[in-house]
Amino acid sequence: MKAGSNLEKVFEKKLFAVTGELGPPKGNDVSVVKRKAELLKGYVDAVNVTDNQTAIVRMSSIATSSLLIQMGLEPVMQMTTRDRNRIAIQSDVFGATALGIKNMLCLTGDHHTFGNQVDAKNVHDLDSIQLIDCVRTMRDQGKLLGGEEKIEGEVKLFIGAAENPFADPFEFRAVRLGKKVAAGVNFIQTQCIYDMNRFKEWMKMVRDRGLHEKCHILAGVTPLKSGGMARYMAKNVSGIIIPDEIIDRVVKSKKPAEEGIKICVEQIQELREVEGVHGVHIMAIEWEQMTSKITEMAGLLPRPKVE
Amino acid sequence: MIKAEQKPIDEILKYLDPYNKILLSGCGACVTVCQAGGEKEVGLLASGLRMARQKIGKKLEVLEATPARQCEPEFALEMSETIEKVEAVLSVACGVGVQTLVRHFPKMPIFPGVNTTFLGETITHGVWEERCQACGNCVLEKTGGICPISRCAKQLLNGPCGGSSKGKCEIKKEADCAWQLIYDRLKALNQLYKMEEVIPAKRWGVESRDSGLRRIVREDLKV
Amino acid sequence: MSTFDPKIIAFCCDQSGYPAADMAGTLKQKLPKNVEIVRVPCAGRIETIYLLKALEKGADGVLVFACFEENCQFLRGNLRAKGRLSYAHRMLEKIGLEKERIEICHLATNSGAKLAETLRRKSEQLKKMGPNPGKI
Amino acid sequence: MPRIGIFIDTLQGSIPAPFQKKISDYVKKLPETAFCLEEENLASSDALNRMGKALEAGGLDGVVIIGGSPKRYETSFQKLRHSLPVNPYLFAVANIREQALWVMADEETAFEKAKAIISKTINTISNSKPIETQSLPLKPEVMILGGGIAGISIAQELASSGIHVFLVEKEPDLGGKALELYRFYNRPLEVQKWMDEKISDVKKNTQITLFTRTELKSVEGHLGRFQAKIQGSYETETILPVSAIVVATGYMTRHETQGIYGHKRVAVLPEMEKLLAEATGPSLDWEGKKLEMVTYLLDGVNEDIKVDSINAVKQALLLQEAFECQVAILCKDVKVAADGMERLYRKAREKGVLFFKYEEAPKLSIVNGQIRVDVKDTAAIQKMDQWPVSILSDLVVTSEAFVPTPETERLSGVLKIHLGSRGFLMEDNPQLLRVRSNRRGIFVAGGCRFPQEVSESLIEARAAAEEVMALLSKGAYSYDLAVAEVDPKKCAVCYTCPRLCPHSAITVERYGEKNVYITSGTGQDKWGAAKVDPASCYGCGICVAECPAKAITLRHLTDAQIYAQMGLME
Repeated sequence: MKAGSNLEKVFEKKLFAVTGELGPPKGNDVSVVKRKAELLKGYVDAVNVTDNQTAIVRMSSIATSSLLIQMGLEPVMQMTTRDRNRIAIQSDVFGATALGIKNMLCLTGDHHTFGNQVDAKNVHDLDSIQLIDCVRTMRDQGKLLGGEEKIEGEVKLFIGAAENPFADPFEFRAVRLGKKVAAGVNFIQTQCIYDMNRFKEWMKMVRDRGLHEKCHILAGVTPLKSGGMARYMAKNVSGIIIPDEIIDRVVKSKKPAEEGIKICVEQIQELREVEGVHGVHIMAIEWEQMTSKITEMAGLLPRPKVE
Repeated sequence: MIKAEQKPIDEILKYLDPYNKILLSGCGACVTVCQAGGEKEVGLLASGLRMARQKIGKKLEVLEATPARQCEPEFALEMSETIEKVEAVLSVACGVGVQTLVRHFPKMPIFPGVNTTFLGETITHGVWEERCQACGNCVLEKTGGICPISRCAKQLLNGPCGGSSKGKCEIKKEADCAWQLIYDRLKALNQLYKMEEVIPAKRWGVESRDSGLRRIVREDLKV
Repeated sequence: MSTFDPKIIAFCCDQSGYPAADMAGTLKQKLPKNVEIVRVPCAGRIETIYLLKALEKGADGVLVFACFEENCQFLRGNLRAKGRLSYAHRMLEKIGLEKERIEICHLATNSGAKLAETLRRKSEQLKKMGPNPGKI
Repeated sequence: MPRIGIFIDTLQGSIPAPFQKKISDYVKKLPETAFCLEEENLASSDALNRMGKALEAGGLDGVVIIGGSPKRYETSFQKLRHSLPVNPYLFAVANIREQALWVMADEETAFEKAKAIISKTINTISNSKPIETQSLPLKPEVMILGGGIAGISIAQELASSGIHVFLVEKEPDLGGKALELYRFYNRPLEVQKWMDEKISDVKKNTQITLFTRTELKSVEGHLGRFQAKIQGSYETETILPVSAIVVATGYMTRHETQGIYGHKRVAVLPEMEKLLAEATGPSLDWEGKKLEMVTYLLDGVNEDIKVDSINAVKQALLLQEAFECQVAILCKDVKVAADGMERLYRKAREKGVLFFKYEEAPKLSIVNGQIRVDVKDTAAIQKMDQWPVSILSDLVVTSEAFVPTPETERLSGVLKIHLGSRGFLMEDNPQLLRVRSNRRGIFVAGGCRFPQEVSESLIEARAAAEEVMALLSKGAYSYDLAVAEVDPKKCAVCYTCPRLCPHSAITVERYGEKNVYITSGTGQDKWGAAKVDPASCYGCGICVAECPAKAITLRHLTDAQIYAQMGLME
């Protein structure tokens, strides 16, 4: 056991894990966190708390994660290297673990020019792989990055990262996952999957390198709300590929939202069969209420109690 | 070489508002090559400034000079006599040139006329692109000769990120993804193994300008 | 009525503008009085600074008579001139002068009437605009 | 105070006497005026003689002619340049006829305008300097790239006029595209026999040095002293010092083999050419079947189908007349632009060749081993006839696409000559200077310019040979130094001018210790700077205007002269 988190235990028991996602409020309104937490509670093993996603200023992921613990959910605290240098990162890791956070997802983060603070200076002192290495060093060696001094206390974290099989160069994507594994990642979650063929091709490369045995892979899924959203994502979001037949299904459907959920459930069922996939990460962006329905329809309920 | 772009003339006019006689100084080196502050641009800007001030009834006298390299003390000092005749200096040299004048003419107001933009390369005539950020510890050996510090929007040392799509960067669609370029080149050189190694965190604080003023001292050369 | 007679500097490419000016003469076309014809081997010879100096030193408008695009004796002289005009236009806009004071007109050797007409039109336009406030 | 000699040309009365009198009175009062003479027609040879005499006294800083357009005088001055005692660049013309007398509202204004023009012209000429003439020796040595029909013909012509030719061919043997041709459309010769004779003549000719399996690697220098480095097989490198270069590297063809175009009953024009050349019997066989119906399908691949039309009509006539074959030619527009083609086309129609004109691409399909061609004929008189006509053919003959050789682009880089939009080499001026490239001393001829038929290439070859001979015959190239000049001390070596010079007359050279131009790096060089080759410069002034360091001047049209013309003296 690295950290003894619920998520880690689910993986250890070789159970099919389910994680959800919660976007903190664009302010300090705790009721928002509460409402979203209620929608997820009992349907997932852990909840990702985003770190100023798409570079839009929100309640900090540490604070939100801490609130979730109080509400009885297990957070996966996301942390980007966009806004913090190594001093802030390591300090925040101390703080987060002190507050009982046990899972951490290491990200580079969306570029700041996508968000609402375009005039900011981005930091990128470390990149995501160096962040993984940094946290692993803190946990396993009890030292700071590049330092000799012993840390006071223990940093227990189950370290995660993201990987995107749909970005280019495709043939390098599994290699890059290998770098994350080498840096010490314990689990990864993928960008949302629509192009099943490409994902399976990537998983084959991952298996060929034996990476599925060195880290747990959560397949990312996002239900499509509408034809417009499908088209927009396919066209404008780099690193997301949505095959035309999926867009068509949503566009042509009389009830696009229901169709989107249906597609999502089918995807989960298909992903479950892929060797090396140990769980799904459901990113129902501002649509958290659907998580219960999706998990139920996909036969993922009830979530196991692990000790 | 250093690349620069002329500042908008309306911004320059604001700096020069209190003065009636100035020297407009160009530089014969980098800014000449990137057509931002050579003798030709000095002439054009001077003419524009005179007309702009004439229009508002506040005549501005503009002397023109273009030393070979404004960042050398000797060249700067050669302008002493001219500078004595004016109330302020507008320099269209890079930020280095401006400060050379500042160092040698402590009582003279000296203003920048260009934005020093980057260290770059000429792509074709009239198109320049950033290639180096003078980070102080060159990583080009590891990255197949393509600099992720200056060419990756996130300065990744272990790229590409998930925003690399069809060879382009998600931040600026017209820009190539630096890490795609690195990948292609290492592949062509049969050195892809270099991309499999985790490049450790960079020592920004010691090597780059984050450590404060950088200085090169060559004891063997000092006089 | 004001007696303002705008001064125009007309750069004429020797491959098109200048022969066109000759043709305008042969056709006895009437030209505004205050036009200075400047003969250049190619519009590519016309430096940006000439356009600005013309205005700075007293002209109210500048016309560049160049060959049609893709028809330059020197392949790209007229295109370079066009680029320089766009620089000058940006400058004029920023300093609050009308960019219409500088204009390029593409024509052929036999466009005498067009040249004369363009000059007359420019002169009228400048009369309406009034004297160039940037001239020193 | 400059002393200016002034001539008033009344242009045979087109400047009326009273006006001329006023001008004359005005001029005589000007302090610069050394003398003022009047002529009725200054362009006449008598007048020019008198002018010459008047100028012999000397002591003048310039001459101003008051009269009509300078264009009127310049040709005569150029002719007389060596006999006139004043440098031709010290002449300036005050065009008071076209710019004042004829275009001003009334005589009074015209007089005011004329005075202004005269004073401006005197100012301009006061700022002028004499321009020297230089002479560049030209040895009768020329390199021709490409040993196809154009290259061979140029080589023969030049050799026969005493010019030594280095003929460089990439392939093992000469001949090029013409080797695929068996018959001319317009003369009774057999192409191959004729080619054999030409090739053997070239090989025997002592004035021609032949390099086969050889490529051009690099070229240094300019007109009169090109240093061309060529590389043969076995990596042997030779440097050829030549005065001029002719590029005649031809074009190449490519044909579609996808889908039905790969079918054995679809051929291309050269295949039919060969079949016809080798035919013996009264009929022709193709893939084991007698050819009874042959359809030519032109257009679709080439924008210009002149060459295709010539070959198709030529072949069709032969098939129809000698091989009991019915022929149909399908095209959007048949091109009969070549010499004698109109006659050939009419003859083909008379002999029963069918022509179909289409807009919509004909459809091809396979029916019982034959090719069915469905075409909507838009030329048919009755609209009803636009319904597709189906032609069951034993063979469909199509055109090949004419494309530039892959060498063309490389050569344009090595030789610094321009490529046109379609990738062929570009001439300097399509109307006037057809075989000249943008660089002085480099000529382009034949299929490397655009796809062409043999007879057309022969005309081009003749034109190119004549141009080269005209250039080299005098043994020297004489030119005015009315060119751009770089001040190497101001040059920032930014490469603006070499990039923008339309004639590739500027290179960055190394200057030795005393700014002496030396040809290439010796390790002793002091600094690099742009250098204009004066013999290659056309004096357009683009580089002068672009130079960010203001390091370039146009010797015969300086800033001062321009400002004088603008009426703004600095």
